[in-house]
Amino acid sequence: MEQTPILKIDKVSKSFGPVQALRSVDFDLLPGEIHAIAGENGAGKSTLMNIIDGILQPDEGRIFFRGEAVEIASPAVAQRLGIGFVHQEIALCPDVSVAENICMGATATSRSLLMDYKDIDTRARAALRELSDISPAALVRDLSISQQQLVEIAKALTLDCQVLILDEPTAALTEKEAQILFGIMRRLADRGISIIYISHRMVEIFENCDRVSVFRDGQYITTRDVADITPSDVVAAMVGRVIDTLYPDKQAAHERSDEVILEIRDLTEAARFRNVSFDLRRGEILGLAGLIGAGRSEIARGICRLEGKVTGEVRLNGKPIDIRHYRDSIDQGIVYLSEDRKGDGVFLDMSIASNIAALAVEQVATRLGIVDDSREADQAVRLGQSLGLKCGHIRQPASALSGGNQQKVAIAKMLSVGPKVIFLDEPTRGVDVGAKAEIHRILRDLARQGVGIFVISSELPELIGLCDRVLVLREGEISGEVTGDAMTEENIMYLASIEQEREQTA
Amino acid sequence: MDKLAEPSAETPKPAGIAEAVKRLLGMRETGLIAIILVLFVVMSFASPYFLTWVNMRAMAMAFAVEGIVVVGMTILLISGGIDLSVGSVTALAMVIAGLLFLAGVDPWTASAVSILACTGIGAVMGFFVTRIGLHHFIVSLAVMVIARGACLLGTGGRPLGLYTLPPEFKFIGQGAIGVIPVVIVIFLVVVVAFDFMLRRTTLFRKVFYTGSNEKAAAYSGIRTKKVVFLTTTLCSALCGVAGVIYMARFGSAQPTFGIGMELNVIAAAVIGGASLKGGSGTIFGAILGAILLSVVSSSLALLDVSVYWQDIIRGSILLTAVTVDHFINKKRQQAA
Amino acid sequence: MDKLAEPSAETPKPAGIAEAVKRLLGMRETGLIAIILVLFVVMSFASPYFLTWVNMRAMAMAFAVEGIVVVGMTILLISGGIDLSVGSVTALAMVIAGLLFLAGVDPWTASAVSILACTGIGAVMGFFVTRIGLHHFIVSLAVMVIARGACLLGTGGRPLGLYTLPPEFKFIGQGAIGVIPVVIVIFLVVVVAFDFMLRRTTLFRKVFYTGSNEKAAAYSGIRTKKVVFLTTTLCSALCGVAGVIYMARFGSAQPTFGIGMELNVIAAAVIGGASLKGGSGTIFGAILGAILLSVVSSSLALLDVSVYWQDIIRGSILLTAVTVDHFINKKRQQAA
Amino acid sequence: ESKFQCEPGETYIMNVMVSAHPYWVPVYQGFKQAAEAMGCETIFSGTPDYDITKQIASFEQDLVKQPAGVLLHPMQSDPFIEPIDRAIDSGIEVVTFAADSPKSKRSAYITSDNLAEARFAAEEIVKQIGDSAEYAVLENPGQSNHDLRVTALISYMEQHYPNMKLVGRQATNQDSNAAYRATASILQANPNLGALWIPEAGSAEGAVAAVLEAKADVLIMHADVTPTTLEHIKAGNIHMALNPNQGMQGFMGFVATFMAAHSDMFDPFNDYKVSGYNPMQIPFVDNGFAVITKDNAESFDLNAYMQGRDPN
Ligand SMILES: Nc1ncnc2c1ncn2[C@@H]1O[C@H](COP(=O)(O)OP(=O)(O)OP(=O)(O)O)[C@@H](O)[C@H]1O
Ligand SMILES: Nc1ncnc2c1ncn2[C@@H]1O[C@H](COP(=O)(O)OP(=O)(O)OP(=O)(O)O)[C@@H](O)[C@H]1O
Ligand SMILES: [Mg+2]
Ligand SMILES: [Mg+2]
Repeated sequence: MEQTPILKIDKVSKSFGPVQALRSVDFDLLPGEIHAIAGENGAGKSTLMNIIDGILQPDEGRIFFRGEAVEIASPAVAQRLGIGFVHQEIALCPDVSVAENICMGATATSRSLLMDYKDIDTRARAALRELSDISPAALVRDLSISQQQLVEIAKALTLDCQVLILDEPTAALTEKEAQILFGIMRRLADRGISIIYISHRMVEIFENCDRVSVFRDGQYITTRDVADITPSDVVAAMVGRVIDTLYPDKQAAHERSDEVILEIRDLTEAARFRNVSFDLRRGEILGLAGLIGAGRSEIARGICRLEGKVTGEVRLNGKPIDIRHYRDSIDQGIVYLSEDRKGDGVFLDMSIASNIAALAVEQVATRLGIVDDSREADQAVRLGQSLGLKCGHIRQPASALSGGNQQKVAIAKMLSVGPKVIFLDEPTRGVDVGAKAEIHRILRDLARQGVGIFVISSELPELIGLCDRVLVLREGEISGEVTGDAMTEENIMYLASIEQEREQTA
Repeated sequence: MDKLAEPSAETPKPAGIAEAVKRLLGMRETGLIAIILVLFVVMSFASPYFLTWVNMRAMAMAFAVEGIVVVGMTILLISGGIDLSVGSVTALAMVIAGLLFLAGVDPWTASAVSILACTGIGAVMGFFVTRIGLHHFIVSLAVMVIARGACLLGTGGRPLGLYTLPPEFKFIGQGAIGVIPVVIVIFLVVVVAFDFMLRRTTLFRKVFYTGSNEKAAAYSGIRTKKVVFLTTTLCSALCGVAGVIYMARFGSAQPTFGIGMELNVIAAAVIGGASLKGGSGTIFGAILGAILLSVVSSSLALLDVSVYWQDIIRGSILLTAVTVDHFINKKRQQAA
Repeated sequence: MDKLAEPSAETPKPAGIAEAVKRLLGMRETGLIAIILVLFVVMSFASPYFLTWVNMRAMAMAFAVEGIVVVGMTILLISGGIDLSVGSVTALAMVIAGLLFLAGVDPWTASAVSILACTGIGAVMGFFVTRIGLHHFIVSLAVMVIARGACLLGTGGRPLGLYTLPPEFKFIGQGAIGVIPVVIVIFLVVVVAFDFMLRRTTLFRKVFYTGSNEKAAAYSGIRTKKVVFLTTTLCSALCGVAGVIYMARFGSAQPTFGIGMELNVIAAAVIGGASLKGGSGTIFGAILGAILLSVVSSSLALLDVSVYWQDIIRGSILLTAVTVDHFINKKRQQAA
Repeated sequence: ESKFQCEPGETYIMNVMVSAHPYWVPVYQGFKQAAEAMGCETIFSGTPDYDITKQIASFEQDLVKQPAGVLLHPMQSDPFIEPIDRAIDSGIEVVTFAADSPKSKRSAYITSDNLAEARFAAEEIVKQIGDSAEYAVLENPGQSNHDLRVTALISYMEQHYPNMKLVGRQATNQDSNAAYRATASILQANPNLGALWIPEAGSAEGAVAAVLEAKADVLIMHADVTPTTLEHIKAGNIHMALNPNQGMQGFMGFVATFMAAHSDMFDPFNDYKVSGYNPMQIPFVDNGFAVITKDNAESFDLNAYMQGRDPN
């Protein structure tokens, strides 16, 4: 089957100062295929996509579109060629309605003088219909990250494109939305549209894609038909070595203890969740599952007093604690890793070292409150290394890191205070397979050392593989708990959406 | 909440009074309108002269021309910029038109050239901001100083007496159509036109997108630099228009005109809900802000409050007004 | 690329002059220093009086006290705020201290009370910003008007003659330690102290976190509202200090002092690399910015440039300087 | 022995604040004319800003140039005491004009008599509209000569014409739009307003516009003059303007400064030799003011006056 590729990348290189993000990369995309790209964090995937979309210009190399050499000077040019792009980092206008955001590309190229709000509304509705019930009139600033991710996808779908790039679109989505997205992708591909799909989730790649290309350290490694290989082949090509176990061993029966670290009783916040009670035991990793908007993040943030007015009781090691501000929570040893990395997880224009020190600057300061640069640097190097952080040097601004590496910085920040209880909201969002396994192993080690670990994740395999016990949340209430062999995707999905099942049968 | 409404109260439908009241209450500007109404009621009890036609007319005249500049500033703020040079550029517009007129050019041509020159100044600022990458604040500060210098250089620091301006031209600034002064007619046309454009045209919607998240807008294929260039240029062009009208109104060109105007103009836009971070704001709100500031000043003068107390009262009313507006707005958003 | 390394310019190692030069070239302020040096060289050829001790002293005296306000403004800008009231609050500090002194309070106590009062004004602004949720711009604008009103009210609009201030007190403003005026000594102490604190202390580190990304700072357990409250208060407190020093220097309290000072002060900070969006800036840079502005003004006066040209030249130099600095800085970042 | 002539290169400086203000232009012309007559060099200096620290810096920079004397308009009196004294101690004579620094060692002060202006204006108002009418003032708090013109007029009225009623007093700070607004409001609140006194010309421009628009019959008088107010005087919209005699101010200012620098010409009958002060001491010179009306307005066109003259 010899087809002319719709898009061909020929020996493209790109560097950021001393960092060579892409080295003479080749890549081609056939009409109507779903082409996955895999690679570790910082392998250069997003950089290549940014070049294809005209956001960045290559230092060297050429791009062919439908066989002709093209120069993509800006996203506007890319749009005209028919390239649509769902960005890894959400890029929406917060002060503007969902509908206008979705139709922004059309507005940009529109020849008509006046806005046709009715048409915009219709088109936004059409694009959103399958994905979600988000109101087109809502302002983007009022949406949660996962909802914004859906809007970003809807936005790309309205473009009349030939090539659709999806850079980790499912990182913040739950299984349900992800499946809808895959359905849409399939249909687009059937209509002859080519899709580039970037993900760190092997299952998704193998279930939905036709071919997969692997990048490592800015170099193109190989392209294979998915049918011809196995996930571990891809991982081996990505990492350069074989990763045997994706998840660490679970808590052994003899390790199980009844000692409770964190006790939550009747936690309620008027609009968002009601009567949430659970125990977090020593040595276990507790998961929390639920659909988008079920209120999982709110519970964690409520406990840490990051937002909302929460009532209920919190006991740490048996003693009731009084937390008024997140600072108190940190002082008690309870920390929270945010799901919105860019919005509230990292300080983009500050150095990596300062980012990691942010939770407790006092730790890297003398007793007089003078920050000791070398201690700050040592801490960053130590934590960075333990998480496999990949960066030029730790005085670079965080904005110079790839998405996954920014996530590692955020995690390093949590770990810097030696917490007793950690709430992790989508902890491995955007993190590559190798690093993910590493993070899982670190979490398990921490649990063994007696740290209470509480994981919120939209990726069910991650919850099942990592956690000893999973709570399921539905519309602000705990609808059940699964452990041991009962921890299956079916059971969790069932508990997460009973209501809907009932509605459907009724 | 589920239907796609246009930004604020748009398409008027014959839906009954209840609906209209509800829509009014839902608007961003409701709080401000309420505050101004309260001020009007208080003032009409405090002074018998307040609610007279002549007083209303005088108050309107006092902010109408500056209101044109407020329009330009609001659009610029929405796009994420700011302009400190509005006062000097307005003065420069008077000076350029005045000098040309004194040199024998007919006043209409002189005005057109002057407005064009101001547009050019805006374009230069736009160039420095979008091409060189400097911040609006610092560029417009430099231009503020340069334009003031140009005013002084052109006039030797002396006001130009333009008493010989032909009556047809002075009509712009001093005449009336029926009972409505021409200045106010021009002001209303500018306000209505730009309010409409800002809400309904694709061009000006891009201003919102750019100001809200420049990157996202650029990723959507919007030429954000062009948008910013445009809003920067437009603001200066409107200063040119204002300057020419002032010239017709006062029959003179004052090189020192408009010192400190920038703070007033920005304050009006911000009181009216424009964000200094870009991405939000309305012409209607900004004009309400300008009205509020102007009514307060006029009222204090009407009541003959001691000069030494005026600033204190004015500042306090400003602070109270924005605080009250803030709470009303918060309530409104919670209710929505 | 794969290893975690510290950058070379950090940990000071005894590495010789080459290393020191390299570190200097790596600094944000290098461009500005270069521009100022060029200006100095040009000026010392242009005027035989430029490089005299008396001229240097006069230039330093002209910006030293305002420099203290620049320090406060820079810290406030870094935390994401802005303060338009600095000029009026400085004047109010003079007026309060002056009135108390005339009422028989000894000048030291009067000064302390006055600085405290300014701190209180800052706290009120901080309250409106952090608790009510208003924007710094509008709050400080209102306070600017109110404080100016208070100055007029307190003095009846006339300067207070404080000729009877005791010499020990006037020494602060007029005396010298050796050949160095006390004002400049105080200025240097303030600059060095705050520069150190801002770069090295945990407290001020939180100012950077807050300004860089307020939400992320809150999610790191930083009480961002307290931080902003603090920087807002500090800025006004430093205005109080500046006002008291001015009083000692001039032996009078002027209700109209410092009109327009805010733009000058903000410009200095911004030229020096502070971002109006918060999160970045240095005291050192801001002071260089103040020096640049001051040297340009002084030089034009020294060269007897026609007043009608001065503003044009001043604005153009400002624009050129920030453009050049921008390019030098870009080069530097690319090289890094 | 000294004559009324300069040594070659002998230089005198005139230093002002807000140096682009047109007020200084005729003053400096007078200064220059005297200097030319006496073979001296002159420099116009100061700061374009309304900023005392900048003016002090520019004054100190003037001293670096070692002039024979400086004719100074000190923006504030007390802040200049120390710089003026330092200048005089270093042998540079200082004379003040239009604003004084009385506690300093300056040797002379040339000014318009603002009290006389105010008295004249008060009498004229009473003459025109009677001694039991309503009047209002605009003002510019903080600028001493403007302040004086207003406060002196008010107290003169209170003393001599107790039936004159002050019905409006608004700060407009030389801003014509603010003056327009304030005047419009005053006219609203006081339909019987008879006269308006304005201490400077910028506000007068706005006030006239408001009065004309309201078609009110109000007598406007102001101090200083601009081309626009001049035209309004010609047209009868403004009754009269009182303009300080700027040329005389500059000319006398130069002569006084020269004399202070050449005090060796002069051996007065007093104790200066023992006490060591400059014998050339003049506490106060009144440069007088002109009354501008419809009839003589032609002579007060500054642009016409400046034709062919160098402003620097
Ligand atoms: N603006 C920038 N400045 C400096 N370096 C950058 C910049 N953007 C990316 N890089 C570097 O380029 C390399 C490739 O980054 P890229 O974002 O393409 O990785 P990625 O493959 O998308 O990783 P991830 O899976 O984490 O998203 C990384 O080493 C990153 O640090
Ligand atoms: N700032 C906000 N303003 C208004 N509604 C919000 C805000 N933040 C969250 N919500 C809403 O609250 C509900 C619960 O959100 P939450 O983020 O806790 O859900 P979640 O279970 O973590 O799901 P996900 O994070 O995947 O969206 C959602 O319906 C969300 O839209
Ligand atoms: Mg990426
Ligand atoms: Mg969530």
